[in-house]
Amino acid sequence: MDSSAISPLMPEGSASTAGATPFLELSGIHKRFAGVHALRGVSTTIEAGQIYHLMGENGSGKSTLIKIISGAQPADEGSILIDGREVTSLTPLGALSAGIETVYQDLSLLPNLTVTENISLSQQLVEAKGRLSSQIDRSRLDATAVKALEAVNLPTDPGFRSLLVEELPIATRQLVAIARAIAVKAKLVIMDEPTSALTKREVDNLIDVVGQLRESGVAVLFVTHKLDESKSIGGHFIILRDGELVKEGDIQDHEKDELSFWMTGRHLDASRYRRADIGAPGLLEVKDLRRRRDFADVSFSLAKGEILGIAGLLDSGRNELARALAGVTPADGGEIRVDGKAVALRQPVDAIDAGIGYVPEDRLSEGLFLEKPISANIVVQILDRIRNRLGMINVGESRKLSEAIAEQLHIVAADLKNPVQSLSGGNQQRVLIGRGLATQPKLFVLHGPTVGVDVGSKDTIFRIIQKLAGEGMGVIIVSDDLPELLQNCDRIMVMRKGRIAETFDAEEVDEDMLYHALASAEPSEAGVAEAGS
Amino acid sequence: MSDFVWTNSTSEDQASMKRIGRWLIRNPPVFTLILIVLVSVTIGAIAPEFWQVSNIFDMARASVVTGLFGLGFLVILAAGGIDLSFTAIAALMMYWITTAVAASAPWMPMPVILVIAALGGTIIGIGNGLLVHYLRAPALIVTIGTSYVIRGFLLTFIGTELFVNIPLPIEEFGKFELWRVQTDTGSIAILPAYVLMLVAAAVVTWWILNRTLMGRAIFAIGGNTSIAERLGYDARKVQVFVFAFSGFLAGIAGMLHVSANRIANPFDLVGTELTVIAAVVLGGARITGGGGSVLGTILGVVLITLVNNVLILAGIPSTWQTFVVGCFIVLAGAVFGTRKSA
Amino acid sequence: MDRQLNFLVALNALVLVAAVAIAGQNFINIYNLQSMATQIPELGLLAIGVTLAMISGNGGIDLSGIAVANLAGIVSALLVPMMVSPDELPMAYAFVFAGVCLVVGLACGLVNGLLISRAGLTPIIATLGTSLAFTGVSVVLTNGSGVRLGYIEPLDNFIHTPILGVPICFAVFLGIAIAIGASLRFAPFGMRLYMLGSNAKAARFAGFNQKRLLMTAYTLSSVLASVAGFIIAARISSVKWDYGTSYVLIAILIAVMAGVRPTGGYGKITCVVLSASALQMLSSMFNFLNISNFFRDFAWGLLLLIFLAVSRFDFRTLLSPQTKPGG
Amino acid sequence: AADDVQITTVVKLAGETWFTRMDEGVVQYGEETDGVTTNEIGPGKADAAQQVRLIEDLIAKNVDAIAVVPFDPPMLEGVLKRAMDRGIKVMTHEADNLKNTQVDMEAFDNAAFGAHFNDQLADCMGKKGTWTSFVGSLGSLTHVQWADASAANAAEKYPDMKLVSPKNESFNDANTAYNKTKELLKKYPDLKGIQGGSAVDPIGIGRALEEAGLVGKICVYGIGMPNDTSRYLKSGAVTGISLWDPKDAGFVMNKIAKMLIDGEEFTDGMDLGVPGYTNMKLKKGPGKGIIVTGQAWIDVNKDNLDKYDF
Ligand SMILES: Nc1ncnc2c1ncn2[C@@H]1O[C@H](COP(=O)(O)OP(=O)(O)OP(=O)(O)O)[C@@H](O)[C@H]1O
Ligand SMILES: Nc1ncnc2c1ncn2[C@@H]1O[C@H](COP(=O)(O)OP(=O)(O)OP(=O)(O)O)[C@@H](O)[C@H]1O
Ligand SMILES: [Mg+2]
Ligand SMILES: [Mg+2]
Repeated sequence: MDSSAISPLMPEGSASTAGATPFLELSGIHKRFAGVHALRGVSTTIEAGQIYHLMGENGSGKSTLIKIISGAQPADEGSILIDGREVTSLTPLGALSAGIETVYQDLSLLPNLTVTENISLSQQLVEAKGRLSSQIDRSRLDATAVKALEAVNLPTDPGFRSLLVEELPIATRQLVAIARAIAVKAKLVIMDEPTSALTKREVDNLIDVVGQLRESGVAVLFVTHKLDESKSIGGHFIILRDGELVKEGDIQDHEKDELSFWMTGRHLDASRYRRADIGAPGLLEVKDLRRRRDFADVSFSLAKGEILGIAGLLDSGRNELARALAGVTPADGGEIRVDGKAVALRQPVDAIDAGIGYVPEDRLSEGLFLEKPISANIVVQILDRIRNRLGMINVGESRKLSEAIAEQLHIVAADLKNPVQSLSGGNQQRVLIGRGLATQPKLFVLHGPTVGVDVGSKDTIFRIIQKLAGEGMGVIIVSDDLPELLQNCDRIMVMRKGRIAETFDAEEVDEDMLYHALASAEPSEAGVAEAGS
Repeated sequence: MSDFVWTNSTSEDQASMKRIGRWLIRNPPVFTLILIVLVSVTIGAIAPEFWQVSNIFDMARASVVTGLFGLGFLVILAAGGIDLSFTAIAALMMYWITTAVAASAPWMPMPVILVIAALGGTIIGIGNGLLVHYLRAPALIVTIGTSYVIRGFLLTFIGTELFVNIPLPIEEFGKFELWRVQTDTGSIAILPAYVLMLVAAAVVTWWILNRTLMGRAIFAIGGNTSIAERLGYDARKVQVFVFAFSGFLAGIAGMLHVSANRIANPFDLVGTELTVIAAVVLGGARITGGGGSVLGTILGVVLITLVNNVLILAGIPSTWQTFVVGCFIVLAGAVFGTRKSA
Repeated sequence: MDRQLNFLVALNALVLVAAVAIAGQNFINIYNLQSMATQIPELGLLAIGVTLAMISGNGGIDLSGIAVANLAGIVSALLVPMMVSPDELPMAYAFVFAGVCLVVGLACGLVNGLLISRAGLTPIIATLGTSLAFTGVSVVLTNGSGVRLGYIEPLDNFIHTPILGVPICFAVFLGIAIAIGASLRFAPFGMRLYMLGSNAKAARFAGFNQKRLLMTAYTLSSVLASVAGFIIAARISSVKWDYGTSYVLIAILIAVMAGVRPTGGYGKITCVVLSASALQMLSSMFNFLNISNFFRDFAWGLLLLIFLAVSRFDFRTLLSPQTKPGG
Repeated sequence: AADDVQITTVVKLAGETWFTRMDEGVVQYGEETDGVTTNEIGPGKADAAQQVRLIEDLIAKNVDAIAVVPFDPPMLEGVLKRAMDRGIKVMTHEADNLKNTQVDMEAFDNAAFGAHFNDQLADCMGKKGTWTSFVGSLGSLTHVQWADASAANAAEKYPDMKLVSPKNESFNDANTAYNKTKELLKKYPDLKGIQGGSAVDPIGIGRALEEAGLVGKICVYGIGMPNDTSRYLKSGAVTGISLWDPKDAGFVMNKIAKMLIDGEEFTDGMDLGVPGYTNMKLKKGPGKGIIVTGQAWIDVNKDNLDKYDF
């Protein structure tokens, strides 16, 4: 993305508002939870037609701040001014009617309602001031939806509009959520990590739409961990650290390492970690692996101590391939050999038995048992190995093991008996890696290992990956975070349309080349549907 | 942009299969209707008396109370809750009001009595809703609690005896005829006017669910409470409303029960909850909340009434009744089983 | 979450003291204690079944317990006399009776388990349906009447002859409760079940055999119900399809009072046993005081609501000031 | 007083009209008799399990005597045996198949009562036509005995009476009786007579006939409570009811229990001092106990209805 495409400085639109009162003014916002002082006097302003990036480490208070702005949680102290007027006790409805639309990570869509209803109901709810006894204006509902859908380049026919949101793919839902923001004529659209579930191309489309929003005078506030993306979008940054606003400014004026220094308070090395030290080949041999409608003709191999990256767009089959290697959604055909031995991965436990560890993509829903103890989360896959003669879990061994893992992975926790939800995102991710590690795998499939993890934690996780590879483990990283792949891998495979399109030596490729390879239309248009069947 | 467009990339055949499948899933009453037709045709073939007008009238009459309960339960279910207390509310209203009216105001006209019963039911319903909201416990558990309390209150403090001295207006209301047919055997078949109450309740429920913001809010809360709250829907209002509405209908159902039966038995009604739940589920409502329709519920009620009322006609020993209903529920569960594979 | 345990222990003690104070010494004479002990197992077993279903999550519940118990008793009562004569070989009769009960429980449990784990039915629907279906089978088999077993000494001894002061059936119940409690707490099965209940998707990704876990939980629940069926048959020496129609709700009440989380992932058998005993003592106390059964229902409901309300507040500070938050 | 002997009467279902009336007799006996405290309890739901539990607790409480009207007699065998083992006196009512009881009291001979129904019905129907019978449930022993005796009586004396669909279960619920009657009318349009089983059956049957415009065209007899059934008796939808007064039964039950406590002897033809129970027939029961039978039935119809206020 060329940063000049969307200029951070508003030539005309902002001129009218620049001198006037800003849309939103926060001053001295404090928020405390039991034992945590999540926000410590945050003050900032949001102006119409501007783009903002709210950044900070896990637990720095980003989500809390946007919850306060959107009325989901009250602030303990401080004042909020909207259009120059102070608002006391902001409710979700109040925020909405003031023109603040928030797209949380789950997109805040109602799965069992139709596209039309999801887009247009909010508008009527706001107009009715939340009075539920009001009647719905059906025809206006449709008209609003059509206009909003047009604006985000989605189909407008009744067939599409009457689909339930739960029937839509994730990228489409994202656009529906934005369409809703358009429908309520939002003045500020907040998006909490909107791109973590999207691929590059979908992100580009999103950015397009956001650009249009901004041009029509809407302010956009992103919460994000992706510095590169933020830089390519442009705009202002707001950095939180430990609940304090440490820095704000124009994102183009500062380098990435500067930004991450403000976030973490330390300097991080962004150069390539990898000291290629590849061992014996043939740890993993994959041949002609296929899964109907998802991928086909996938063949590759992995050596001991090698780190292989798999990149691809969301519909490229990379996620399905990763899950097939983990036995979660098994392949239909082809061959997988580990250490020369053919293995059939029909369910996750087969993969574990074959020595394949897996860290799922979505740690909250697919990975962690949030209210269960950290230690239980770590040993949960090896329960059969730590049984005593009575068939019961050996408590002592379980504790020893999880303590060892926590130490090895620098998991910072007061007590391993605490529920895993008491940890920050980065630590939670390390618990997941630790769980995989506990199975003593020969190779590790890391599926989006640093999604939603801040730069500081990312660094720690990268070091862990390198160390594991150094000890002879094979690692596969499936990710759409290209810098992450470039920083860590020996080879990078790019998937397109369910096939492996190209394979690069990581030393000889850069981000641009990878982007190009991802988005290219070649080669086979033949589609996987028939190839797989 | 084409990647963001919802496309159906499967072949023609699969597409149409998928469409039919999705259509069925989105229109569960069709399945209920099929079952009704199947049962009717089978029984009609075995016992031609089935098609008598009087039988149809009897079915309609027998559907009223279950239907009112079912509509109330549907609305609660759509909002993601479950209610086990509606029969207790109905029994309390029925018995309390009937005995009180008989004792002190036997002249009171039925519309007034109905309004009082509906109000009483609504008040208890509001209590239910507030408890469910503020105790933050599953509605199933809370309403088990309130049903014990309500019923215990009725039987401890109001009375336990069969009451037959029904005030005239109540009795007259139940006798009011909509339609009378003379059968060839010399007996008469009457369609009582109170079946219109069910029709009216169905229309009102449909209107609320589909034409008001409350209706959408109910489905929103039932689909995902925390998201709906974030979007500005007031979960407390919705919860209080659905329980109040269910109580409202239960109060009316209780009075209709007395009116139709001309006796007030405080032990009546309680125990029919599972039948009502079965009816609503057979009508295709999602037991997990956020789905369901008025039409489906009415069809479900008809199906249950059918099974409960025609076994003697078909020459099936009534001992089979429970078994048949159980199997239907399992079948419905399997057909509508929308439990997402985790 | 040990406060649940503290609370229940306190509740038991409170009820006991209150009962002795109001109803007199007779309440704690050995006969009444034994009598209460013989009454706990049937409801206790059903409540443990409900607990297992609830722990497994995803709206887990088992409404079919008493239906399974009655069916097990009825099938045995009809079948076993054809195989073994109760007069000539009473001991063999008792064992075959128990065996047939368990087999029926197992079969019913497999039906429930299959419907829920394989056919993907919501537990509440599946068990509502099967509970009617099982009851229906019972009705059809007996034509709606009760079946009398007559006096069979080993069966009667099983319920009423105490060993070291403890009725055998209660000892068996405790044994079962301990075994299940231990396997929930210490065996991989239990840990997996809790995990499944707290996040089903993560459980699948972590390689649990979800279907087998659900299958096991629901089958176990029905097998426990069939044990309850055996105890019922032995206790009242007859069986009938509509015995204990009120048990469905009471079993849920016991589980909820025990702090079992209806949304899954949490529940302790110790608490379930204590909750069952508290309810039993309360119920006996009311009977001692000639308090009407209707008032008892009223009190039950109120108790449940009060308990739900109380559990909304943090009692840790009151009960055990030292307990660390989150511990 | 505290050292009174305690007699507790356990009924099928607390609060039901029938048993509320019985309670009057129970209370009256306690008040009239020195040294005796009486009370009546019953489960809140018609559920054998709860009745068993109530008796368990009475045993623990160690009352002196228990008088039971079993919901389902065989279900109580075990618990009543235990009561007797503990030295508690046990008497029952409406349970002449129960083994574990010392005395079972029947208000009258059930077979004769059933035959009496049938004779009345035959009279009304002109000794011919289709008829049917109800029972509370197939488990209710006396109901089944009446229905069977009545059928036997008809088979013997009235060859032109045709019994169809015998022993329909009303589950002691007037509405079920109502619905079943309507179904029966559809199935058997030529129905001429109906015999009720449980005390609420005539109410349901009467309403069904009123609605179908068949009042006076079909004869209805059964047991019932005068007040509950009065309107249908007056309208003619129910031809007549027969019953025994639960109040007297309650009184007599407690009197028998007291006799057991005092170790008095039961003799054939003894007089219990209540009309209808003045010449008790005595016979051996199925177990070790005895069955004592009175002649306490009364027939109520439109004409003598005013004499009974309960
Ligand atoms: N509801 C809550 N109760 C208690 N503590 C909370 C709650 N919500 C947030 N916190 C705490 O407040 C702090 C700020 O959390 P917040 O969610 O705002 O961080 P964040 O910047 O969004 O982190 P991430 O990058 O992981 O999204 C953290 O320490 C967190 O543990
Ligand atoms: N109710 C809560 N009680 C305690 N801590 C909480 C609560 N809600 C959130 N937190 C903590 O706040 C932090 C941020 O939570 P949040 O919900 O924002 O997830 P997240 O870290 O942002 O995940 P992601 O980075 O993937 O978006 C986490 O450390 C989490 O444990
Ligand atoms: Mg956050
Ligand atoms: Mg976040």
